[in-house]
Amino acid sequence: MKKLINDPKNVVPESVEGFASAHADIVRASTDPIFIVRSDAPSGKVGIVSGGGSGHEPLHGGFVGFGMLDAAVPGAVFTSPTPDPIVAATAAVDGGRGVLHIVKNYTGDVLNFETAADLAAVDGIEVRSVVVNDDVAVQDSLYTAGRRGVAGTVLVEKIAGASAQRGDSLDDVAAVAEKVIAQVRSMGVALTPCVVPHAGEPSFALEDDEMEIGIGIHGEPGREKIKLQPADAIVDRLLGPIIDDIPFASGDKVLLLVNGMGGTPQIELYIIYRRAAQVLAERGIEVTRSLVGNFTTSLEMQGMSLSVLKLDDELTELWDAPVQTAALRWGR
Amino acid sequence: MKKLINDPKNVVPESVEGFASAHADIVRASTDPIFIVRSDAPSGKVGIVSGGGSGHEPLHGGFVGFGMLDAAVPGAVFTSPTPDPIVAATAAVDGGRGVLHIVKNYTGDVLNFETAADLAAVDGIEVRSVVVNDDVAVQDSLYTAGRRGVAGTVLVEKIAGASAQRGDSLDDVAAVAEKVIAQVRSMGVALTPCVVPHAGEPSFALEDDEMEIGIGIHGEPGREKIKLQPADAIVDRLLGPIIDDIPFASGDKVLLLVNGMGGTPQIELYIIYRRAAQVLAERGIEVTRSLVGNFTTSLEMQGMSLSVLKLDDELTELWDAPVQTAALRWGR
Amino acid sequence: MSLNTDWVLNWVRASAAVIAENRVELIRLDREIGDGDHGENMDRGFSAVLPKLDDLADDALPADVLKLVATTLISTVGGASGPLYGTAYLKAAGAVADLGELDGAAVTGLLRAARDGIVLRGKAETGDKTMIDAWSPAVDAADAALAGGSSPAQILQAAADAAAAGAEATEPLVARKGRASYLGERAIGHRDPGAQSTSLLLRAAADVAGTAATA
Amino acid sequence: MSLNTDWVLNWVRASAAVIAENRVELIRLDREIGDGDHGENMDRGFSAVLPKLDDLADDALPADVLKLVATTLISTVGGASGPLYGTAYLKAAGAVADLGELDGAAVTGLLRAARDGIVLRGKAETGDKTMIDAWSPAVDAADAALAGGSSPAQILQAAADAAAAGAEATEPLVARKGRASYLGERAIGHRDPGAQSTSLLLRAAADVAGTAATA
Ligand SMILES: Nc1ncnc2c1ncn2[C@@H]1O[C@H](COP(=O)(O)OP(=O)(O)O)[C@@H](O)[C@H]1O
Ligand SMILES: Nc1ncnc2c1ncn2[C@@H]1O[C@H](COP(=O)(O)OP(=O)(O)O)[C@@H](O)[C@H]1O
Ligand SMILES: [Mg+2]
Ligand SMILES: [Mg+2]
Ligand SMILES: [Mg+2]
Ligand SMILES: [Mg+2]
Repeated sequence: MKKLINDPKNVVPESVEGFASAHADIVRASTDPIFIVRSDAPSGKVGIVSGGGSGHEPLHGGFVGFGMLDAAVPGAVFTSPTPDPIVAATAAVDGGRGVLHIVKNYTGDVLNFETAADLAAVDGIEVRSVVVNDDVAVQDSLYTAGRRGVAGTVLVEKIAGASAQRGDSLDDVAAVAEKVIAQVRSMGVALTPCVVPHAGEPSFALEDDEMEIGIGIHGEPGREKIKLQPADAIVDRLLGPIIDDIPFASGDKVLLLVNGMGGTPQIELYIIYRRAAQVLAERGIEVTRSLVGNFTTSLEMQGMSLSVLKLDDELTELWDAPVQTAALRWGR
Repeated sequence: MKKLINDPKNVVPESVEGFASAHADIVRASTDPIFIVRSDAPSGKVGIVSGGGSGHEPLHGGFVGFGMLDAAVPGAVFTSPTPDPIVAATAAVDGGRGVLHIVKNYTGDVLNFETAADLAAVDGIEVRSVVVNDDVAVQDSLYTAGRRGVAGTVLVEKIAGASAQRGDSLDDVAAVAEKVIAQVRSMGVALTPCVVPHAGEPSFALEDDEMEIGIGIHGEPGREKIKLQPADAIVDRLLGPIIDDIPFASGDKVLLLVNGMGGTPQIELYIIYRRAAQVLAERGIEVTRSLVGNFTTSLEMQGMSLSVLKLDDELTELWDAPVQTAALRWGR
Repeated sequence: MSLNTDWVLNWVRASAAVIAENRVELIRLDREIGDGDHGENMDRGFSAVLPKLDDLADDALPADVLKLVATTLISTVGGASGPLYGTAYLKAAGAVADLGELDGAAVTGLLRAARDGIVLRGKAETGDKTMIDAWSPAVDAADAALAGGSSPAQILQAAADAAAAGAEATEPLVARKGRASYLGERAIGHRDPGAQSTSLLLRAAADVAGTAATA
Repeated sequence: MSLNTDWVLNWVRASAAVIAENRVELIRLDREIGDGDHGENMDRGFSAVLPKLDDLADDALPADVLKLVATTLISTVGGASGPLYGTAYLKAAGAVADLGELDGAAVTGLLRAARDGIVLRGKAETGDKTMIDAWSPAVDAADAALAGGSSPAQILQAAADAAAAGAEATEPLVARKGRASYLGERAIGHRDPGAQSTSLLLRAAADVAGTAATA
């Protein structure tokens, strides 16, 4: 295991400390329990809290700031946070208009946020939760824990954040978030595994000519292990199930997100973007907004995911609204 | 070699095509010869062109846009571009007030930009060049090709870009760039090598418990290969030579850049930032601006570099000035 | 012979020890079909419990210890197993309420309440390849042993044996809950890490009860 | 016997072939002490030259061919070697100006002009572990052969031998120019890739001259 870390046990607290110190103009950090919060919280708007296991940076801490999240709660690497810090973060951002929890659909995240919401309610805080489940690699059926929340989460956080920032009510912010969740689909591929610091071993084994199709974001193996293919063929393979799912149709305007898993060079992400934009164009689907980079990662994993979000005027306007976070910034 | 590419020969053109398509609001691409240029070029201001081998993304294309570069010229991976595209890019951005070339100090880059400047001069374009050489790992002496230009280049491009954007003359923009070059120092470390697509083999060999100290950005081996150490010890080892070089002194205000080499997860970069900020504080050096992320990379290499730039009021103001590029954006 | 607070305390200490010993193995199992953190999660939780035992009042009841374990696991483990095991211990505490001594019926009730708590939170059924596949056979075996007139220690022994068999029996299954469910057929051939940790915890319960009984 | 345009054309074709054959080896050498692209750079350049040869006029002079090589290398190779080799061929063209046939003095002048062009651009001295360490001995050997009354083909043979020895002699050196200079002592034991490519190119020149001479 080769990592720029000190003691594996201190990875999360030390990283959060560094993050807060580097972005002191935007956030501050609570250390016990650990969470990251907007320096100007609580404000008069609806609060938005997200969180989950660490190792997906910039998700979620990198999205705390004006126009996006009010707080982020990082758990241990790839492990959902416990309820305590979620409750504390919720209390820290509640300005009296209620708090939205944006939860990725994993049993652990759902259960811990559920408990936290119950506890916050006892303290008189109105909490609504939305569960992101954009990963089409997992069939949503009685036979799974349901689709996972992956890179589409960033889009939910940005757009719900803009809704809250313009002063929408908790109901309205939750409705906007649900709309994004309903309209975004994702799927990913890994060329290499990642190494969780406390485990010290690769999360799965892959031969030099193999890749994992349909991975999640926790270094889990994917749905199938197949031979490595050229970038264009990989894109086609991921984009098919995404397009067919909602389905996206000719005439749709969409946001295309090419998300790096952490260890893939940018030069490759744009080769992927090129093909994805081509395929969508061939299907008559117009890419009107795009985002390319490392946004929802799995430590140093090489690979990427594609997300497509169907846009309408409202979502486009909220996407374009000013945002000022460590990892996403425009308009101010 | 595991890469999200098609034919290795098409890596640069396909990636540039994808980049231009993803950021059509900011840039357009010329395909023959290949360069990336602001969509609104030429303008009435001094033009700024940079370039170099590909594989360092977002450097340089990711920094084309309002308040930074007017054009970027990518060569083959880790290979300086030839003069032709540099000349074409220079002509494309010249609005009559001259063009600044920002060149990283490598024999190839210097020679090719030199030739391009000569050719552009023949076409009546006034060209000034500055050569970035911030890498303290290389002793600047008669016995080397001089210090390399590494991640400090981003700071030169941002600050010179702001100077040009506010309407400064070519002489003044060049002087500002030279001031940044005089005041920035960097040093890097690699935990893993990278694989150049056309070579297909790792750029150097490292055992599981080894790292390369004093690396450049082209997958070259560093000055010394030593045993892997904890993050804090690595920071101390890099920051010492950086601080002692200018030297930075107690009371200085600085910008601290923690630059990922491409394959290092963000969670680690902030552990590095934490320690670097601590060490500087202990020395009485005040970090007033900071930047953390993948800005000058070596494909999928794991590792990072530290850069410290001594700030004054002018440089701080130019740093803070609005910028709108694919990889760096604030104030608009 | 019935079991008292000392048994619970010993159980918790033995649990912490056996989880620490099996930390790497549980991580390995979870890496195969999950995200590789189960051993780390459980170890973090039980390591946090140990020092807190000292704060318990001298006249603490079994339920007090179980509640302490529950709240500590909930606030330190995270992931799926944190809330699930937390609920299990919380419901177990409720089942033995203010009893000072646990007879066979109480011990069996404790196990059933724990299992029911997990089902309540996690909605898993038998055969879903989760910790329930260790818990449910354990509860059934305890029921049978109780009906057969076994001692509390023997009941726990039966439960532990059944849990071990149940954990092993998860290997051929396709998962329908938890992260392993994303893997489809690829989960086949791998033991569920949560079922394995349940088996370890129940074995610890039986072992310390056995020592208590023979002591 | 003197050398003409056909010799230059054959030299260029043979150069392209030998560079393509040694592409991987030059990449390997450059990976050891540089950035691993020298073979790719040179191959890209000479591959680009080949189709352009067809566009040359039938009455093209040696200088025309050399100028074509120069401009093509400059506009396709990039890196350090592009401008350096480009300048070499450009100066070589200048040295043979409007000669149709190259005698021993002309061939020697061609080599010297090429070497001087590289020094002018790159400022390297002998012993800096660069392509100059192949070029300079080659020029000296050509001088000596010319003084000894050798034929153009023999002069090129002597130059090629000296370049090969010079390339090999870069192995124990510490580099003072180019990327290898960043490595300090660690460059010791590795051959300079540019010196090696120079040796290959001059060997090609001698080989095709030898064939021309005996034909
Ligand atoms: N819905 C559920 N019901 C019962 N047990 C579950 C459920 N989901 C997961 N588990 C158990 O939790 C274990 C995984 O725990 P752990 O690895 O600590 O958490 P996570 O899955 O969040 O990483 C699984 O092996 C399984 O036994
Ligand atoms: N200043 C110089 N003078 C002469 N030759 C040089 C100089 N700098 C580099 N070289 C030669 O160039 C070769 C490297 O070429 P190449 O790998 O194609 O370019 P780059 O170093 O830009 O990657 C070196 O092996 C060396 O022989
Ligand atoms: Mg987990
Ligand atoms: Mg190069
Ligand atoms: Mg797990
Ligand atoms: Mg090279």
